[in-house]
Amino acid sequence: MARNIEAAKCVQCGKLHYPTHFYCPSCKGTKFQGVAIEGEGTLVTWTRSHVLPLDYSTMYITLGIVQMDMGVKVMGQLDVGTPQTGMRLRSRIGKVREIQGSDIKGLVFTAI
Amino acid sequence: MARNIEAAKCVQCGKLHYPTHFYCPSCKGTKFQGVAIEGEGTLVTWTRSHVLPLDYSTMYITLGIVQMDMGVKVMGQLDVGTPQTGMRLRSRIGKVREIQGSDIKGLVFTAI
Amino acid sequence: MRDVAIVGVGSTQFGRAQWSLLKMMCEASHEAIQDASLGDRKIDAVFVANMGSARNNRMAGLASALVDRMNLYPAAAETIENGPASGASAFKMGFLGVASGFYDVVLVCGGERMREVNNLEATEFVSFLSHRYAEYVYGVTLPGLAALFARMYMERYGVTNEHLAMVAIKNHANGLLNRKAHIRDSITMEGILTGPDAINNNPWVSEPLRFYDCCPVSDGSSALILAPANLAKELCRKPVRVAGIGQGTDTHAVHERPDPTELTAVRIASQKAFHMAGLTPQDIGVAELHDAFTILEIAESEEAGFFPKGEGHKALERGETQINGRLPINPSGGLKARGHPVGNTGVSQLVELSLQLRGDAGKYQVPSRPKHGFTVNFGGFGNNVIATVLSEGV
Amino acid sequence: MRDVAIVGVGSTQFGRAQWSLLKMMCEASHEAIQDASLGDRKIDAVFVANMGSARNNRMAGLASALVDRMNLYPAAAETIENGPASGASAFKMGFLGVASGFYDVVLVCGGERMREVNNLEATEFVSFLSHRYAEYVYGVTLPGLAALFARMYMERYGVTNEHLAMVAIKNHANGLLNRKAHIRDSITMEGILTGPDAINNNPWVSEPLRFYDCCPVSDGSSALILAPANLAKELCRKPVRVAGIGQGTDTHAVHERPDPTELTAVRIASQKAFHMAGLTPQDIGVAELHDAFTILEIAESEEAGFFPKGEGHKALERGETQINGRLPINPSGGLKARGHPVGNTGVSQLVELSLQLRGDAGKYQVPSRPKHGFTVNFGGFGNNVIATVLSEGV
Ligand SMILES: [Zn+2]
Ligand SMILES: [Zn+2]
Repeated sequence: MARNIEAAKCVQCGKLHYPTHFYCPSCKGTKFQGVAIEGEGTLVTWTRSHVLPLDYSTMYITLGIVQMDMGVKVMGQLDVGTPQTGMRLRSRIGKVREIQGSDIKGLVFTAI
Repeated sequence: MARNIEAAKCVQCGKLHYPTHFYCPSCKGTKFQGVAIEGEGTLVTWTRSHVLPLDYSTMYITLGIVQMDMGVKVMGQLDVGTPQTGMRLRSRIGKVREIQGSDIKGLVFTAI
Repeated sequence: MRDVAIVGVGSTQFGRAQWSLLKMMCEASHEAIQDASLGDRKIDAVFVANMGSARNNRMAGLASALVDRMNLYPAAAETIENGPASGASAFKMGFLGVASGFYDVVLVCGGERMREVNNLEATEFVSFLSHRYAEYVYGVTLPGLAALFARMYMERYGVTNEHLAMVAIKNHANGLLNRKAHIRDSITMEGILTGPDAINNNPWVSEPLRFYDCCPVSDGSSALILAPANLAKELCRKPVRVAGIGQGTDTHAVHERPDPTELTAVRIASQKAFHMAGLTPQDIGVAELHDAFTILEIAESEEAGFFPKGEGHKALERGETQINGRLPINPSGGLKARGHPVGNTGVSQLVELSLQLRGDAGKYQVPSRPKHGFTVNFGGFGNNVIATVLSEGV
Repeated sequence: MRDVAIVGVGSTQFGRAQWSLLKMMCEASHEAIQDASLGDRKIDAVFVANMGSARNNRMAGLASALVDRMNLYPAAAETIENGPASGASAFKMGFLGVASGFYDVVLVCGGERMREVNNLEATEFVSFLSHRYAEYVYGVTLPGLAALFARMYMERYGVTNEHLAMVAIKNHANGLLNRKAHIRDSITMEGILTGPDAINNNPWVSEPLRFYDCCPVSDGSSALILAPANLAKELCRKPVRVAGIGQGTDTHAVHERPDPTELTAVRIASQKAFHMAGLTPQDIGVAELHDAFTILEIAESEEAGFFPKGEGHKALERGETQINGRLPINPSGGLKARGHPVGNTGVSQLVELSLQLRGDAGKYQVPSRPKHGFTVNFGGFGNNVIATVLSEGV
């Protein structure tokens, strides 16, 4: 079972943010609770990238920004044939990259 | 036959310098003639280095600064068993390093 | 603060370097020094802009190396990195040095030699600018971030691939007039978008962006000399005053911006620069914007205040940003055609603007001889932006 | 120019980082912000000192990333690299920003996480500071350059390996009192030089330098807040004034110096700093010198003007540089024991000096409570050096 990707919830004011900040964007608090980024969301924008960093051997990767129902926007890889802005997606944790021989896990989205 | 290592001689004022500068250190001229660094010289200081950059597989390298009779001071590798400050040396061009699979040539000194 | 002026400018040919990074930087600096007719006056400090020397050229302490190569000891030497906005950052530092009275004569030199590594390594290196664990690990590159931005922008404001191509065609036409430009190719709408060979001539990089929507990977160096205004009149027939500098930062991860189609840092930087200059966008007669991607020229022209939000592409359609239009943008060819030696670009934009304000831009001189010019130098994907206003005379 | 003061300082533990580079930098910055009691006052600009993030941590635009991580938008953000003197360079930039009136409150933060790569790669990376084709290609490292320098120095001035060991022993003893120091080991002359196990405890690195003549490879971050003097009194009970900053450069290749035992850039930087401060070496009560190698502490103490050339080792013998001596040098442990996170070191020296002048250095407080302190931050192998004089109060 892969480790979750987490947003940070301010212990002081409840504001949720992602990625991590040292100070809460709302109240400057410095204590946070991890909240798993999971569930469903809506595709905000996407791209199919044909020019890739060194570590990939595929022809392209599909990337998107997703507004999660749980409250934060995230970048993730899309496992979707024909993406369309506004489509509904579900997240899972999967391998998104290999860096110096290690698998990196991250958010991968499929169509609902 | 390996390419020479060259000092620069100012066309305008004759000042010899090494390594290269864009402006002559004496007269600010910008035209230079190459002068081969070769022949004999005197050891100014030396070290035996036991902690080496990635590209070396030897246990240590011996490095020195040499005052050449032809007029410039240079750094070079010493092919000398027991170096001593003030000793006389003769230069040749040899392999001094391997960078990403290519041999780099430079000044190597032996005792006279 | 003292008034500060640009009293000399220089630049190498852009493209694939024939020389080492340092030698390129010497050539550009020498040209700027000659242009300023410094005579025996000493340079007090050197500010170098560079992004990749430690990774791509096995060199650190680049500014110290430049001082050595040019025998400028004991001049102070500093190397500044702000990704693609390194150039404007180094320029700002030089400005602060002179404005404060700490230094009199300052050399600002940008240099980048990306093509010492291959294209894949260059792309990977530039992607180090993205957010380490919220973006980079997903394999996003700068063209990828630009593509995510472009799709949103196009869908919201009705910008089409034709509009993007119009930016490229305009800037390549300008680049043809600039003998130092990296790319000197005339391109047509048919050739890159509507014709039968378009997809071969102009393949996808990161959809919806194609090859001609992205700037090339260039080597190159530019340099300029700064001096206090009172000294500038002595050193230079046509000094150019640094009227305003503004800077803004934004979230690192593009997706974290409340509205990711807004380039807040561009807006803040521009407003600050105009405020300092005591000018408005209407006063500007020429602009060099950061068109690393065609969409950025359009978006920046709006955030800077030249056109209402969502209407930059209409001004483009009307030809207002052409070299003989109301507000010529990127008469030098921009990053698209002049080239984008990453860390150098900001310096090169200011060199180009100085030439325009002096009337020395030759074949690509804006015919109106503008009195005030404007630049945007865009760091990261818009998370650190510097805008500058230059004015003719001191 | 406005007078500028340090109004807050902070620092992480030095050694092997438990956190990412950015998180370390947040910790140090947060401590400095708390120390300054800024309240709701905004930070206008962030100047970051770092040498290796692009190579060792796959990150560019580090200052922008720090602004993001700490939610300091739209603060300006700049990253400055000057090798081992990056810290003092970033500090100088922050100083110019405040002195000019362009910024009011500035955060200067140094951070380095070298130990994300192995020791060989770290050594190789630091050797990028040497001259590309006259030094680097021969396989010389920074310890190698220091060794070439040390042999000449020792032969000319009668400095012995015992003298070098005395520097190490003194600074390790000081480091034992500093809970944030990287190395907290008591060492003895017998253990590292004269005893039967000395060659095992203290092997050759680059003859005549041994393991304990060289500083460790450290991770760590330090930060400080700058403000104009008038504001400083509001923000801080014990502000420290930036009295003088001087910088000098020298030939890149060590062998090209007419007399390679002279550290001309240290001499010039020190003279300029004293001149600006209106003080002399006799006014200084505490110094943090750049002892990346033991020989450098001795040589810098002479070039800075504290002792005649060739007599620094005699002052050391007499105990004058001990924490309770006439001129305590490196009471914090110096680079030798406190550690040397390369790009951060200059900031950390200024943080230590501030603590001394405020009387806040705790167990390693210099008992005389000096009014004026001095630092040397040594870039490359002495080709770009910054000296700073700080004074108690504003
Ligand atoms: Zn909160
Ligand atoms: Zn000459």
